[in-house]
Amino acid sequence: MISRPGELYQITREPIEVQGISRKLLRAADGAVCVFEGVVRDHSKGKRTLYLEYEGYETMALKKLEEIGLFVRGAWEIGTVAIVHRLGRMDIGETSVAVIVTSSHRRPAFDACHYAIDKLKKVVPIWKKEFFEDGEVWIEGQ
Amino acid sequence: MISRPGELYQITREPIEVQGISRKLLRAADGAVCVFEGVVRDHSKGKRTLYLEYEGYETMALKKLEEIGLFVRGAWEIGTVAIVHRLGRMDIGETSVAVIVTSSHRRPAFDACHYAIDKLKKVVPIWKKEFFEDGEVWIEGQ
Amino acid sequence: MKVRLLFFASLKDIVGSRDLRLDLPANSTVGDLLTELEKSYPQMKAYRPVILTAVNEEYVDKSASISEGDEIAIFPPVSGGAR
Amino acid sequence: MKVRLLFFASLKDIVGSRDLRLDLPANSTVGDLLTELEKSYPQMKAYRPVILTAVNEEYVDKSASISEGDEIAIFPPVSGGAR
Repeated sequence: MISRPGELYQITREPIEVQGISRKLLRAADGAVCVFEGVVRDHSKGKRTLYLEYEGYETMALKKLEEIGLFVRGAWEIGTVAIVHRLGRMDIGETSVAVIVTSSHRRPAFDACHYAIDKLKKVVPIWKKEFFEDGEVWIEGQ
Repeated sequence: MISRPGELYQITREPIEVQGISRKLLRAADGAVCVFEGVVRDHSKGKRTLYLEYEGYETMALKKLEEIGLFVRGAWEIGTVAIVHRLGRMDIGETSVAVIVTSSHRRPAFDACHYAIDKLKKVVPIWKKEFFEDGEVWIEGQ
Repeated sequence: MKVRLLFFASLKDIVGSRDLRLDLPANSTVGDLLTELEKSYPQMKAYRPVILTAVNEEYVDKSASISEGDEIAIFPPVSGGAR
Repeated sequence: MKVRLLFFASLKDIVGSRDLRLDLPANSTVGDLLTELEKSYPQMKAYRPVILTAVNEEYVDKSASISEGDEIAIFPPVSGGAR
């Protein structure tokens, strides 16, 4: 975990407490909070998913979360940012990833949050294995 | 309050429980949740805000929230939407408005959420009064 | 014809009331109503260029005609939501 | 020169291990390493066009040179985050 005033980056095996994180980050000058949560859904490519497992190259993943956070802090006028990815087994409806951005005004919060999750999906070394009734498969990006 | 499967529109005088709403809305097919919260901040145009009061034309405001929700459901491929605005006195850091969108994929969740808060700010008949140390003033849009 | 008027935010402060009943000449428009109100509340004139009006909870422009029993809301630009 | 190899996801399954120690000729590149590995694990060849490589936790391309003691991670395109 990397935690500084206004920043939190974490790879965790525990459930992600989004509301708790956003309240801890929020500064009195912030008027906007944009949150993105990635949630385990019940199907993938037409097949019924039972549950997922995420594994990661943990030390590098944490570095990449920090890089993304530092980039969005430089690129947009935001107040604070948190990026947390959970690893291990997760059931349908559980949150695997959360990006939380607070700022004075709403547009940069949306833009930074959206950029961060798009970038995370491309560069953070974490992989998802989907478990179906008849087997399991690594979901690998393109 | 207007509550149907996949939709919630509400004008309330109680604190907004964002996490509770998003978990109630979330469908098993949803993989993305985008949340926007508008929060009372401590300053406005260089002056220190002590607290705010929101008043609304409540029946029309609720209708407008529903209109916005129905529009975004038609315009983007989203799963569910909730739009909740709180009225009355709020302190710094409290949430005055929340927009929650769930969907299978992340882009439409961001786009619908962002559109909804922008539109809300233009058409929903709610007004904010800011209380400073030396007086109070209605904040009126442009 | 009898109508109900609702005022919000600074317009409510000017009128000193949130809720007024008024008797208007038949075929009045929203613009006619505003002109009439400005006679009683001259401070309203400054709001004319930005004022918003709704009849029965739908936005209308100043040329909209008013019917018996309508609820007419008069208010400044809205400021809900967030920055 | 001695290096440490890390494999993830399907690459880990192919190699049968997450963590290998290897002795490489001096001046090897990441591409040389992959070619060497493909001899032992022919299934890796199918991944060559999409495989990602990192040296000491930074992405590198196949022409990057390797130094004594490097930690080299080999993995398929990432799939964290959300849809």
